[in-house]
Amino acid sequence: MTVVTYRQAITRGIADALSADDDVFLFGEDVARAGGAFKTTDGIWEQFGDARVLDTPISEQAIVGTAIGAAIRGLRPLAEVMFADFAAVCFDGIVNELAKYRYMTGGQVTCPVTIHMANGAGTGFGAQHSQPAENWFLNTPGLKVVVPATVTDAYALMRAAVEDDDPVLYFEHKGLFGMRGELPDDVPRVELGVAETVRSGEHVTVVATQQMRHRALAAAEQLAEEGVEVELIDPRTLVPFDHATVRASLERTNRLLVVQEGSAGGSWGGTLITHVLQEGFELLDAPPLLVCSDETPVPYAGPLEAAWLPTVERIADAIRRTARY
Amino acid sequence: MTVVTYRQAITRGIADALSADDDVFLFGEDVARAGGAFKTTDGIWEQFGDARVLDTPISEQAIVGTAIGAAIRGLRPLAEVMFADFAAVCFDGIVNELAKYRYMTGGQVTCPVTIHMANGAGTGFGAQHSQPAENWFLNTPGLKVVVPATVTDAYALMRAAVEDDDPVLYFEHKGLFGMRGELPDDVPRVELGVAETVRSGEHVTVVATQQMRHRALAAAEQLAEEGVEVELIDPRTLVPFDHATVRASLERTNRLLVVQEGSAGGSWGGTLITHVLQEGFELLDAPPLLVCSDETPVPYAGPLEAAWLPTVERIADAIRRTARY
Amino acid sequence: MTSETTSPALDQDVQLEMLRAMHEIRFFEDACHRLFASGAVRGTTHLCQGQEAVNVGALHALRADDQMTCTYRGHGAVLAKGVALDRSFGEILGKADGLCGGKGGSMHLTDVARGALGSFAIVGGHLPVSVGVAFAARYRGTDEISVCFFGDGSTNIGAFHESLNLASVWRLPVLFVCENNLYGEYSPLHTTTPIEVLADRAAAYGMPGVRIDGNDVLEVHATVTAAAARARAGEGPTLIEAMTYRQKGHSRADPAKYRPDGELEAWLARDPIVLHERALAADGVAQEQLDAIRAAAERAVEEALERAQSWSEPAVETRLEHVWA
Amino acid sequence: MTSETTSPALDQDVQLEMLRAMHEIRFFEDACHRLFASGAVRGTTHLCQGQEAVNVGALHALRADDQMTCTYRGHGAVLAKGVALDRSFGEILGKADGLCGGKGGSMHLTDVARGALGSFAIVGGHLPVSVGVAFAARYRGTDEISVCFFGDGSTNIGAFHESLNLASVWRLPVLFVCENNLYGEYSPLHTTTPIEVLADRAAAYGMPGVRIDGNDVLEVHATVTAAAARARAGEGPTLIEAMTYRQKGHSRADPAKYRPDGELEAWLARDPIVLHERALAADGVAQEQLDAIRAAAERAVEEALERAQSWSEPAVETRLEHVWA
Ligand SMILES: Cc1ncc(C[n+]2csc(CCOP(=O)(O)OP(=O)(O)O)c2C)c(N)n1
Ligand SMILES: Cc1ncc(C[n+]2csc(CCOP(=O)(O)OP(=O)(O)O)c2C)c(N)n1
Ligand SMILES: [Mg+2]
Ligand SMILES: [Mg+2]
Repeated sequence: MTVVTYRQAITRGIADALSADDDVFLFGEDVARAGGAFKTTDGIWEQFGDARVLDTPISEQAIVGTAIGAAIRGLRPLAEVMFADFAAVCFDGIVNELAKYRYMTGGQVTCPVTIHMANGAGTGFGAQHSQPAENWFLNTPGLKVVVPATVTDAYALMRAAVEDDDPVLYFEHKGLFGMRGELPDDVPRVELGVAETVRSGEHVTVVATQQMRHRALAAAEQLAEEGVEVELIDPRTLVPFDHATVRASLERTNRLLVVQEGSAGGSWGGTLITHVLQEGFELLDAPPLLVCSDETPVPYAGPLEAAWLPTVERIADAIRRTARY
Repeated sequence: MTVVTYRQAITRGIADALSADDDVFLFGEDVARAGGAFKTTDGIWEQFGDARVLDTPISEQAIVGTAIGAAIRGLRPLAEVMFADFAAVCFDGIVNELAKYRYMTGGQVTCPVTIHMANGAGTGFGAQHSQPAENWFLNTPGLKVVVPATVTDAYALMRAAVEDDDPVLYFEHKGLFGMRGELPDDVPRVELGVAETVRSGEHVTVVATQQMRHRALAAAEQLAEEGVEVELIDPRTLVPFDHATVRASLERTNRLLVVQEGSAGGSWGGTLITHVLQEGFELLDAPPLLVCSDETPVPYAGPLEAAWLPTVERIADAIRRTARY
Repeated sequence: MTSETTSPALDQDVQLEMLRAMHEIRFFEDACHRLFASGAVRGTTHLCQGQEAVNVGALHALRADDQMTCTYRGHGAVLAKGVALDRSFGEILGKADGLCGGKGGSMHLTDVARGALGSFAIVGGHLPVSVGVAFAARYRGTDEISVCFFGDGSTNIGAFHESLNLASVWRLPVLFVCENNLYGEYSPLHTTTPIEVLADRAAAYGMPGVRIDGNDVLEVHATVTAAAARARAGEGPTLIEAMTYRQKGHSRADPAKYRPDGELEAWLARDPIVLHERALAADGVAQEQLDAIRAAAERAVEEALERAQSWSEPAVETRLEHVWA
Repeated sequence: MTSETTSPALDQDVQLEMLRAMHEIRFFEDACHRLFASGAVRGTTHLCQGQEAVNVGALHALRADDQMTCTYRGHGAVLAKGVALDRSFGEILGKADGLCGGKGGSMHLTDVARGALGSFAIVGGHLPVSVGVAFAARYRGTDEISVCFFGDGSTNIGAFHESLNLASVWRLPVLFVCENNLYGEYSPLHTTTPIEVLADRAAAYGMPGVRIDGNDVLEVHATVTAAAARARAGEGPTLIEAMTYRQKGHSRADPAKYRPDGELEAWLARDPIVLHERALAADGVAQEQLDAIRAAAERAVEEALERAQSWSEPAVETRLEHVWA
């Protein structure tokens, strides 16, 4: 049991994935000698060498395509796309080739590709380096989407992603890189599609990921002092989504609040709320609220970016509204 | 008043847009001499010539970037991206550059770019040429999204899109190209963001676009014989969305059904349902159902693709469930 | 690197086998033409009559364990890789026993067991995949080669650039075989491409590039044999530009009116099958033997089509399979 | 085309003006370095000390009505285009009166009124935009030129390929100025690029390409003057590879440990400002005058920074503006 940062947990997850399976290789821009633009691959190249840890040109389309080609020939590529925003540059490879390859060939190929990318706002990188890009991929069946929020999940979900036989998009949140937490020497496995109940409570079910999970927890603790007990659920993977855990919680709380970084349109929060309503309408005693960002790009200036992200206060207010409804 | 196809209405819309404003130019792959892969630009080059109608290399990233650069210098580019699926190849240009350019520069530029693309399933083109791609763009503020379903809308929305000072993605549905309808000589303007109430009814509000609008109408007529009166709304543009018209309808029907081509995740249907619930939860006497496609890519074989798309029967059943609830 | 027409004459059995293979493809494509023209199949198809020598010459110069990717115009490449005629027809007809169980279609013929790794419908989409296939071969210590077929127009898309660059930096065993059939869809190459000899683009990647007569199956065979030896020796990729001609239109819908007078006739006079038959006759092969080969191929194709037509359509539930591993 | 160092000597006033401009950029970047190093500004910045001669030589060879696009490493290009120092600082500081009202930040300095059309943070993103800018110039019958600055590593991304190809097919007035500073992030060029001379890539587009000394402001000026004349004469684009050096790390976080011993020192000995001062002294300009220019630039930058620091932050409501026209 040691205390490490979220960043270090990712690095250990990558290192252990490479140790566990010789078919795993790591590649991307500046991931080898430089140890990654975010230092999430620090020391990996030194440990595993040129054959298994490779720097690439600035060619995201080539990176994704190479991962696909290597995967269908028996390898387990772990590719880095530096900022998740750059997934737009290789979007075709991800949504038209990677996601559909197995299906279009009637199951002749499997694509055990993991693409890890730095996600999200709050760090002053501006509109083209701050998007919560997970929402771009929700309407493309065939992709698994992982959004770790803690040190242990950062590690365990990296392991699960690389071991998974389907394409997995692993989004690490830039705002969490420096967060510290305990990482056991033998981290328990986490399956993709299994949520974590962060906090139990009988009044309101709150679902949140990454940065917002931590803000929601802070809000929940405020509310506890007001006598409102929040059940906080972190789905940890958006695809597949652990609907059973959310439903079980709603059967007790009958109130749902989803907190997400990013605007409402085409988002995972809206997808979750819609799903709950298809079978669970009767469960709800209050409107299932979505706390999210404004319908704007991510602004640069500190106060503007801060206002774009849901704050603990906004979350707490929404919980109050939901509880009182 | 003449009867034309949806395809011809698009062509006339393009021709009239070029006639109305010398700053409008049309370009894309095989749009000039060949008249477009779908013949939606048939005769345009003959009428307007090399200077204003240009064939491009197979370079979607260059097409979108060129449109942006020309737009900020005062032109009104009308670009064709043949199949909407190919928007994935130029996704960065659309979501990271086009959508954010005005915002990132604090309003220094306007981007009156229209990109028209052939959208959707049902024509046997397979998984990489059949996606309802409008859902890729919903989480990217800064893009207007247009989805015409009729001959008059195909024309009027093309005119409105080109005249609009913001980026507009105009999705023409492949399954509707051959559909015939009357096109008045002087087509009334349609503003972006104004829905059409296709059919009035007091029991269930159904919202649908493109192919699904027509299937929903067929279902509505079946239901009328059973005494269930459907109010069918075609939003026509997804961004901006005419929430007022939907809400006004729900105030009378208190029942909502959304019918869409494409899977549920990150979709416009889920976005709409979530939005309605934020302010309109009390309006709903029944679960707001989403009739949509399976969470799979679009299969090729006729029976499989047919089953992937919501059928009139499935829509009718969902209306019944909603009405009876 | 210069073309290798001066290599030792090829064993006549191989030459006769290549004739058979070209006939088979020709009859297969003619049958497809009838199937689509008659409306017996929905969607679209892209035929390769006139280009058979490129696929056959290249793939007969390679080993069964070499790996091939190609485009929507890939029937010839797939058949030349030894894929069954009936299952290929079956896929195009959307049958349960088609290569992909009817999920892929004409643009996605795939038979991984034969090293036909996939037919890709997004221009440029498979080039980076072919790089990954070559990477895997080297990573796993095999001396397999990755061969990638694509068209002249595809050399203008970004993925082409990124793929050749990366393959060269990593000195991977990939053969990039450009089938220059003078057109990208309806556009003659010179309208979209500022240089004449596409093989010259190899210089931008420090890679050998060679332009050859793609209608001379022996020249193709000799060139690919030499490039393959180079690749297996670890000397890296080669760009081969094979000059050929698409005797039919771009796709089902295209009558190819845009061709200059006499162009088709001139190329028909250089039909690769005719040329090869002539060469074999000059080598003393009896006309009877040549005719017998042709007749056998025709019969094989007819029988395969009949078998495939007798197969059943896929069960609708199968559309839900093969999204996930 | 070969470099034009032999062109008639440039008017000394212009040469002195270029010295002032280079000093201004140098002091500006040094100030940015302090601001970010001290943590006074969040996010990241990409500085161009050592590369000033490329931006200044190029933009002083062009007209005020010529249009410029550049990258996140664009402070030098923007200032060389005549953009105000204080509003540039203001944007980086996220102030209301910054160039973009604080919405853009260090990577997006833009002043359309000065022809500084934008700084782009996605590698390759602005190359096609620069093509569109040139298209608009020709479409509107002006003889304006579009100049586009980008780095060596950017020549490996797909958008580079598509942009140069299209600009050449259409013979547009664009100057593609590649600032070859030997590194893409932390990777030396040879690790990502299989050729040495990037200017040679111009041949793949039938475009003249020239490699020049980017630290010799006069050589840059002469080369761009000639290329601009060519472009204005309708003879199309040119690729200019300016050899230079990034004296600081890639971005705020980078100490640039990866440099071989002596490399920095060797390039500091060829500092573009030192070289130009030396040349001017050799032409008889008095040291006092050179010192006065330097001192004035230093003062101007200091005062501009003080002004900018005194400005107020944007009101949070402004984050909702400028999404739409
Ligand atoms: C990214 C993308 N853009 C456009 C298309 C539409 N399209 C299909 S084939 C084709 C022409 C390709 O020409 P070429 O590369 O010469 O191959 P050929 O069809 O001649 O074999 C085009 C533009 C596509 N499939 N993908
Ligand atoms: C599409 C994309 N991929 C990766 C990055 C991250 N990135 C920012 S700068 C840079 C290096 C660019 O190198 P070069 O083109 O030589 O420009 P320089 O920074 O040296 O001026 C990279 C990889 C990016 N911004 N965009
Ligand atoms: Mg071609
Ligand atoms: Mg560089």
